[in-house]
Amino acid sequence: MTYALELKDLRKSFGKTDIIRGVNLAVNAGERIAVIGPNGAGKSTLFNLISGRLQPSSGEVLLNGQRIDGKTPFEINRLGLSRSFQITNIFPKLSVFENLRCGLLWHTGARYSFLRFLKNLDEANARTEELVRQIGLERKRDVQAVNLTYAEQRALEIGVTIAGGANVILLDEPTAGMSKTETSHFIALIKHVTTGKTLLTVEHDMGVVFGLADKIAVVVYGEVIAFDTPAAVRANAKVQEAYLGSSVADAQGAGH
Amino acid sequence: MLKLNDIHAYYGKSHVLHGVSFEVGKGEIVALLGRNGSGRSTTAKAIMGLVHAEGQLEWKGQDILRKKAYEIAHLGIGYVPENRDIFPKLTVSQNLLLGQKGAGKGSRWTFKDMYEMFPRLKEREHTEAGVLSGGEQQMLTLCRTLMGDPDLIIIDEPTEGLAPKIVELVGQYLQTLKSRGISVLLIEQKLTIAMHISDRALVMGHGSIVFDGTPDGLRADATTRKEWLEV
Amino acid sequence: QKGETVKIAMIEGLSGPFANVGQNQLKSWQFLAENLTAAENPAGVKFEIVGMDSKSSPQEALNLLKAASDQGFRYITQGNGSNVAVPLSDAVGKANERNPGKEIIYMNYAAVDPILTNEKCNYWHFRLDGDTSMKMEALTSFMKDQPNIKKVYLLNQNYSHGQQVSKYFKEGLARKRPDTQIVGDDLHPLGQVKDFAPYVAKIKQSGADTIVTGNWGQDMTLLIKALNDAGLKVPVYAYYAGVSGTPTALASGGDLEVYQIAYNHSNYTGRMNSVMVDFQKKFGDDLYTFSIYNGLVALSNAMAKAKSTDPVKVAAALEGLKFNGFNGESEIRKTDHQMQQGMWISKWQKVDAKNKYNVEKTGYTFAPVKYLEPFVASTPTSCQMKRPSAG
Amino acid sequence: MANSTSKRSMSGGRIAIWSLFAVAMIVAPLIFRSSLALTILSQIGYLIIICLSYNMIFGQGGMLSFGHAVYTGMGAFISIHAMNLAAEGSFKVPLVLIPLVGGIGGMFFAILFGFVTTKKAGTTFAMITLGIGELVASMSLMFPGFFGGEGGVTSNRTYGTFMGANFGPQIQVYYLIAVYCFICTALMFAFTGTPLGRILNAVRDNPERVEFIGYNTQRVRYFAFIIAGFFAGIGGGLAAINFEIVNASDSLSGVRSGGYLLFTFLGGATFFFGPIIGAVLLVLASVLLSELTKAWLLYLGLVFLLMVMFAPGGVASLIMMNLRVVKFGRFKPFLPLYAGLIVTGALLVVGAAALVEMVYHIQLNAALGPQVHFAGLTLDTSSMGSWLGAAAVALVGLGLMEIVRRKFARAWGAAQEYIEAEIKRMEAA
Amino acid sequence: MEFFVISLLNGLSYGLLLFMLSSGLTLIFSMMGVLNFAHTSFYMLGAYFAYTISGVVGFWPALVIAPLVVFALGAAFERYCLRRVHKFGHVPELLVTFGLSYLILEVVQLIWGRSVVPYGLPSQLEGPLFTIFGTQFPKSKSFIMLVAVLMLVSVWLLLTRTRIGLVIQAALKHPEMVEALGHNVPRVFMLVFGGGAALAGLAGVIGGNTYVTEPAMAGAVGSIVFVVVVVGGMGSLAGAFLASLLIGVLQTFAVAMDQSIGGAFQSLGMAVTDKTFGYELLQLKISQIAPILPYLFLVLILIFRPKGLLGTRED
Ligand SMILES: Nc1ncnc2c1ncn2[C@@H]1O[C@H](COP(=O)(O)OP(=O)(O)OP(=O)(O)O)[C@@H](O)[C@H]1O
Ligand SMILES: Nc1ncnc2c1ncn2[C@@H]1O[C@H](COP(=O)(O)OP(=O)(O)OP(=O)(O)O)[C@@H](O)[C@H]1O
Ligand SMILES: CC(C)C[C@H](N)C(=O)O
Ligand SMILES: [Mg+2]
Ligand SMILES: [Mg+2]
Repeated sequence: MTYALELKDLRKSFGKTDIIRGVNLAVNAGERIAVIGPNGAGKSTLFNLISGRLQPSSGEVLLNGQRIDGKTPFEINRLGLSRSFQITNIFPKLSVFENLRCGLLWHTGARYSFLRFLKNLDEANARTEELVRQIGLERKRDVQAVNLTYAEQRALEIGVTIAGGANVILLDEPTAGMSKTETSHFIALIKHVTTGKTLLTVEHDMGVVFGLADKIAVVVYGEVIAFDTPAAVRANAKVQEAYLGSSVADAQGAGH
Repeated sequence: MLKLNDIHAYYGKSHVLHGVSFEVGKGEIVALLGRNGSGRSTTAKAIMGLVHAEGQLEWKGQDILRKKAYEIAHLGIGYVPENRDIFPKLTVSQNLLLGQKGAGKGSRWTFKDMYEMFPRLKEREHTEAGVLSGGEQQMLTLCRTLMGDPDLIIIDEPTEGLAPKIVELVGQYLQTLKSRGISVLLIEQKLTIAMHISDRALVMGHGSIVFDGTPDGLRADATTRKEWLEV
Repeated sequence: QKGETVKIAMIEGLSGPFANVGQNQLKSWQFLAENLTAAENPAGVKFEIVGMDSKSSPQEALNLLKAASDQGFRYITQGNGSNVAVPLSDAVGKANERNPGKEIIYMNYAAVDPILTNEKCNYWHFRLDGDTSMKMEALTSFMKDQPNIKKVYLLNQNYSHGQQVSKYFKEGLARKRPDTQIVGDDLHPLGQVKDFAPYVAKIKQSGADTIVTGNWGQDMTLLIKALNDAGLKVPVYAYYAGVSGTPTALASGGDLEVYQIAYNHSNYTGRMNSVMVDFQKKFGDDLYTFSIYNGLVALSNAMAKAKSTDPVKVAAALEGLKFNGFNGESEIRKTDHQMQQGMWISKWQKVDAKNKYNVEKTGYTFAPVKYLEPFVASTPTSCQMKRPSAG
Repeated sequence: MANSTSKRSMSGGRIAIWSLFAVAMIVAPLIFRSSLALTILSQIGYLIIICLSYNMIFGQGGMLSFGHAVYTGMGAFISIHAMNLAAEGSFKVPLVLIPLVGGIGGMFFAILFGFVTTKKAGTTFAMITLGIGELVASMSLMFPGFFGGEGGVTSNRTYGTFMGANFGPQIQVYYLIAVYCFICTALMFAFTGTPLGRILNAVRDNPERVEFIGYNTQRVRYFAFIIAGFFAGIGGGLAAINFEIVNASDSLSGVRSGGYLLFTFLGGATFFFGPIIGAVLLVLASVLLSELTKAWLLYLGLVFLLMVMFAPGGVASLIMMNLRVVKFGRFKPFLPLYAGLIVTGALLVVGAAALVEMVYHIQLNAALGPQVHFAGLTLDTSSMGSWLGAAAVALVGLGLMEIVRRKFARAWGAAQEYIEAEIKRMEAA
Repeated sequence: MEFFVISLLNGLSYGLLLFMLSSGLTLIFSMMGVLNFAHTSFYMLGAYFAYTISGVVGFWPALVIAPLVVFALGAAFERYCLRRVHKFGHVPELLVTFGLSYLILEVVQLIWGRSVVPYGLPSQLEGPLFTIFGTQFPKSKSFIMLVAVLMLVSVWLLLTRTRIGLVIQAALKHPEMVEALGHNVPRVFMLVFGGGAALAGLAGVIGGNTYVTEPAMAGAVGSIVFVVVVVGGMGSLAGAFLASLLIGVLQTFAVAMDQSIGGAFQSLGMAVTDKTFGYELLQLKISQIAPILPYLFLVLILIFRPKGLLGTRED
C-alpha cells in the first residue's frame, strides 16, 4: 500500500555535522502523528526536508507514493502538503481574511490570474469565510495580521496552513507560547480542522502530545528511536531517558 | 535591591501597567505569574527602560526610571526577553561575546562555564545562531545574558519550547545562580517549576500585582489561582 | 522699430551639471545686449534676455518653449547640447507651422551637430557656431601644412558628437594629407571614465605624435591630467579646452601642448578685447562664447533690414545676411542657415607680452596660432530648406 | 486594501471618486488654458500611468527598482519609430494605438530584463536594476541608428486622423492622454483586486511563506514586472506622442528612474492613489518650481529630507490620516490649528526663502546689482535691513509655528487616542 | 611586456582609487545596511573643505582636519536625520540620503561656486615618483594607493579587533536587545556613519587635487562605488577590496582590446558589413565599453553569485 508520507533513509548534514541521520518513517493516511524529541534533535529540520525548504543530502521523501525530494516548496505544496512554522510566519500587512484567502488561492485554481477579480471568486471567498469561522477569528476578520495577539497569530498560522486543503499537514510547535486554556482550545481547533487529514506535529507539551496523537515518533539526535502508540512510547525506557527526563540525566549526552 | 513603586507603563497611547509595586531582594528568586497579556513582559521591559514608564523605580538605591537600557544593563541588571532575540547572522560564540560588557574581565561567568552548562552550545559554537533549533536558541539567550555578569537577572518565559528534561535543568541552574548571590525575577507560565524553585511568587492581573506571597501561600489561595491563573 | 524691446528667452541648463557654462552664457547674452554700440545695433532695439532653466533636459526645454511662447517671447536661444537643440529646432518648426502669427526664431549659439543644418535643417533655426564638419575642415587644413604631423590618435566620447569629430576628421585628413596615418580611433562612453591612464598607455604604445579630441568637461580635463601625469608630451588638438572650468583644471595640470580649434581665441584686440576685459571685470568670469555677439549683431542687422521685429520678416532678412562679426565679414548661408565664418587655431600657453588675456586667472591664455578664412572652413550642406509659403 | 468579498458591485463612494477623477481630467484644460498648462497637464497624465506602474512593483511588490526609465524609455523609442513607420505608410497603425505599441515595447524589455532581475529580491534586485539602467543609458548613446544619437528620434504625430482629430493641437493630444490615463489607472486599480495582485502583496510581505502556499515567488514578481513594464511602455508611448521626440538623455537616464522612485514615494507608495499625487508633484516641481526660483534644487532636497523624516508614508498617508480623523468626526478642532500652521509656516517659509534667495542672488547675479525681487518685495542684498528683516520673519514664524505645532500635536494625540479607543470598542462590540 | 606592466600598474592604481572611494560606503553599507546615496557627496565635501583649509594652513594639516569636519557632519546627519527614519526601513533611509545629496550639492555650489576650484597638489606630491619604460608614474597617484591600503588596514582592524561590527549587525536585528546587553547602540551607529563619511572625506582630500574638484565630482563616481561594494559582496571589506582591484585591472586591460564581435565573425569567414543586422552592436569594440564593463560585471555577478565575490549574505 502507499503511505500518505514516507521517509526512506533520509539524511541531512550541514557542513560536517550530520543532523538527520537516516530517518525511516511511514505514515498512513488520516493518522495523527506527534514528533517529539530533545531540543536540537532535528525535528524542525525534518519538517524542512519534507516541505522542500531544505534539500536532503540523501534519501527519499514520498508523498502518496510520489517522490517529492528535490522539489521546491511550492511544487510540494501543490501536491498536497502544507506546513506551519515554529516562529509565526504570516503576511503581516494583510488582513486576517486576506491571509487566509492567499493560502487557498492557488488551490482554487486562481493561480497567477490577473484577469479575474478576487471578489468574484465565489468558491475561494466562501471557503475563506468558512476558515475565518473555523479558526475563530470572525471578529478580527479585517484586522491586519500584525495587530493580532500572539495566540490569534498562531491560530492564523494554522489557518493559512490548512487553507489550501492539503491532505498532509505539518505543524511545528503549534501551541508554543500559549497558556493552558488557550492550548486546550487550540488543540480542539487543530483536531477539528484536520479531521480526515494526515497530521504531523512537533510538540514539547506532553499534555498536547498525548491528547492529540494516534502515534508518536521520537526523534533523538537525528534518528527515530521509537515510533509507536502513546502508551507504548510513554513506557519506553529509552524515551524516558532521552527526553521525558524522569531522572536528571544529561539529555544532551544522548546519542554520543 | 530592586524596588518598583506604582509603576505605570504605556505602549504609545495604550496604558498597560496600572501601578505595579513589588521588590526583589538579594539572592532571591521571585516568580512573576499571570495570564497571557496580564503585563508581565511589560513589567520586565519597564525595568529595563524599554517602554515608557512612570512611577518610582530603584535599583540598589538608585533611581533608574529615566535611564537608558544600556545604562541600566551596566548597573547590573540582565534581561532575557521572551522572544529570544538572538542575533541570527552571528555565530553562537559571537552572540555570547556581545553579552559581555567591556572586556568581560572579572565576570563570574566565562565561555567555559556556559559551554559546560549547555554542552549542546559548545557543539554549535561556530554555527550561525539563526539556524539553531528553537530550544538551542533559548539556551543561548540565557547564557548571553549571564555573560554580562548581572546581579539581577530578569528571565521572561525561559522554558518555552524546551524539552521537559531541559526545563528541569533550567530550574536547577536558576538555583545555582541564586547560590552565587544573584537575584532572579522569573516570569513563567509553567507553574510547577516556578512554584518549585522560587522564594516568593507574585501574581499579576490586568496590569497590577494581585498577589504577593510565598509559593505555599499561593498554593493555598485557591481563589487567586482560579481568578488570575486559570489553573 | 527703433527703441523697441526685443525679448529673447534663453532656454538653457542653468542648474545641474552644466550650470556653470549656462550661467556664464546667460551673463554673456545679457552683458552683450546691454553693451552693443550703435554700429553693432543698427536697428536700435533693446534686447532683453531672460534665462529659463531647462536643466539640460530636452523635454524640459520643450516645456519652456511653450512657456516662452505663452509669455509672448518670439525669439529663443539655446546652445549647450545638440540633444536639446535638435528637439528644440524640431519643436519650433512644428509650433510655427501650427500657430501661424506666433512664429518663433531660434538662435542656436553652440550646438554643433551638423544634422541641424543638414538632414534636419529648419527655416526658423539659425546656427551661429561652426558645426563639427566646419571645424574639422579647418583643423585638417591647418594640419595639411604641418609636416611633422604623421601619426594621429583620435580619442572621443562615444556619442554622436564624438563620433562626428572622428568621422569628419578622418574624411578631411584623408583628402588633404593622405600620407598621415590614423594610429588610433578610440571612443569611450560619455562621462564614465574616471582615470584616463589606460588610454594614455594605449596612445603611447601607438606611437602617436598628435591627439585629436572632441572631449569636453570632465572627459577633457581628466584626459589632460592623465597625459601630464604620464609625461606623454604629445600635442592635443581639442575642441572644448576653453569652456568654463576646463582652463582652471588645465592650468593645474602641467605644460602640455594643447591647441584649440574654435571660431575665436582669447587675445583679440580692439572691440572684442574691451568686451572681454569689461566682462571679466564685472563678473570675475571669462566671456568665451563669442557667437553670442554675432547673434545679437546679426539679429539687429536683420531687423534693420526688415524694418521690423516681426520674426517672420526677420527670419527672411536673416537668410543670406552679411554682416560684420567679430572675425570680420560673416554670412548666414541662405541654403542651411549656417553662419559662414573664419576659424582659429589657438594654443594654450602662459600669458606673455603679446597675449595678455589671463584666462580664468590661471596665468594662461589661448594664443592665436592661425586664422582660417571662412571659405576654408566652409562645408557643403544637404539641407533642403522648406520655406513657409508666403502669406 | 479595501476589498470586500460580497459581490456588491462598485460602492457608491467608489463610483463618486472615479467620476470625480474623470471630470477633473475633462475640465482641467478648460480651466488652465495656456499652452504651457496644457503640456503640463498632458505630462501629468502620462506620468500618472508611469508612477502607478512603478508602484506596482515598488509599493505593491516590494521591489525597489532604480531602472524603471528603461521600460518607459524603450516604450517611447519603439513608439516613435512606429509613428515614423506609420507616417511612411509601411506599418499602418493609427496614432491612437501607438501607446499600445509602446506598451508592448516596454513589456518586451520587461520580459527580457525582468527574467534576470526578478530572480532576486531586496538589495540584490535593486542593484541589478541600477546596473542594467546604467548599461542601457550608456549603450543608448553609442547606437545612433536606433536611438538617434544626441538629438534623439523625431516624428510627426499628425500623420492621420481619428474621428476628425489630427492630433496637431495640444488639446487633442491631451484628451488622448487623458483617456489612456483613465483607462490605465482603472486597469491598474483593478489589478490590485486580482489574485496575482494580492499574491504580489503577499510576496512583498513574506516571500518565504508564499512558497509554502503553492506560489513560485519569482514567477509572481516576474509577471508583475512584465505587467508594470507594459504600463510603463504605454506611458512612454504617450510621452513620445506628446513631445514628438524621444531622446536617450531624457528617456533612459538614471536620473529619470530616480525621479520616478522619489516622487512615487513622496506621493505615497502604500496607497494606490499615492503615485497619482507623486506624478502631479513631479511635473510641478520640475516645470514650475524651477521657474519660480533658482534655488529649486535646494528646496527640493529639503522637502525630501523633511518629508521622509516626518511623513514617511508620503502625501497620501497624510491625507488618509486626516480622513480618518474626519471619519470619526474629530476634524473640526483641527481647522483653526491647520490655519495656524499654514500661516505661521508661511511666515517661516517666506523668511527663510528670502534669505535663500538673497544668498543665491549674491552667488549668481551679484554683478547685476543688489536688488532681488521676491514674493512681490524688493530685497537688497547690500542692506543689513533686508537680511535682518528676513531672518526676523523666519524666526518669528518658527517660534509661532512651534507653539501651534505643540498644540496641534497634543490635539492630534488626543484625537488618535479617541479613535483607537473607538476602534477597540467597535471590535469588542 | 612594457605595455602589460604599465597597464597592470594603471589597473592597480585605478582599483585602489575605487577602493578608496568606496571603503567608507562598504563600512556603512555592510554594517548598517544603509545604501548611502550621499556617500560621494561626502567625498566632494572632503575635497572642498581641504581646498579651503589648505589655503589657510596648508595641505598636510588639511589632510587631517577636513576628514574630521566631514566626520562631524556625517555624525550629525546620522544623529538628527537618519536615526529618525531608521525604524521605517531601508527605503526611507536611502531616500533621506538621496535628499541629502541634493542639499550638499546645492550648498557646495553656493559656497564655492559652480565651476572648478583651483585645488592643486602640494609640492611634495607633484611630479613623478618613478619612470618606467619612459612612462612616468605620478606621486599623487602613489599617495592614493598608499592611503587606500591604509584605509583597508584600519577598517579591517576596526572590524576585527573591536566588537563594533558585531554590535551593529546585532543591533540591526534587535536594537533593544543589544541595548539591554549594555551597548550604547545609538552612539555606535553615529560613530560608524561618521566614520564612513570621514573615509569618503579623506578620499576627497586626495582625490580632489589629484583629479578635479568641481560640483560634478560627486555624481561622476556616484554609481561606480555601489558597483564595487555590491560586486565585492555586502558585508565584506575584503570583497570590496578584491572587487576594486578586479574592476580596475579588468577595465584597464579592456581599454587595450580592440576586438569586437563582428570582428570575430569576420575572422571566422562571415561577412559583416554595415548592412548586417545589429551591425552597430557587432562593431562595438571591447575598448569602447571598457568604462561601463563594471556595470555588466555587476549584473552578471548578481545573477550568478548574488552574494558577491566574498559576501556572506544575500541582502
Ligand atoms: N542551516 C543549518 N546549518 C547548520 N546547522 C543547522 C541548520 N539548521 C539546523 N541546524 C542544526 O540542526 C540541529 C537540529 O535543529 P532543529 O531545528 O531541527 O531542532 P529541533 O528538533 O526542531 O529542536 P527544538 O525542539 O529545539 O526546536 C540543531 O542543532 C541546529 O543547530
Ligand atoms: N508593542 C506593544 N504595543 C501595544 N500593546 C502591547 C505591546 N506589547 C504588549 N502589548 C499589550 O500589553 C498588554 C500586556 O502585554 P505583556 O506582553 O506585558 O503580557 P504578558 O503578561 O507578558 O503576556 P504573554 O504571556 O503574552 O507574554 C497586552 O494586552 C498586550 O496586548
Ligand atoms: C533595499 C534594501 C537595502 C533591502 C534589504 N535587502 C532588506 O530588505 O533588508
Ligand atoms: Mg524546532
Ligand atoms: Mg510575556
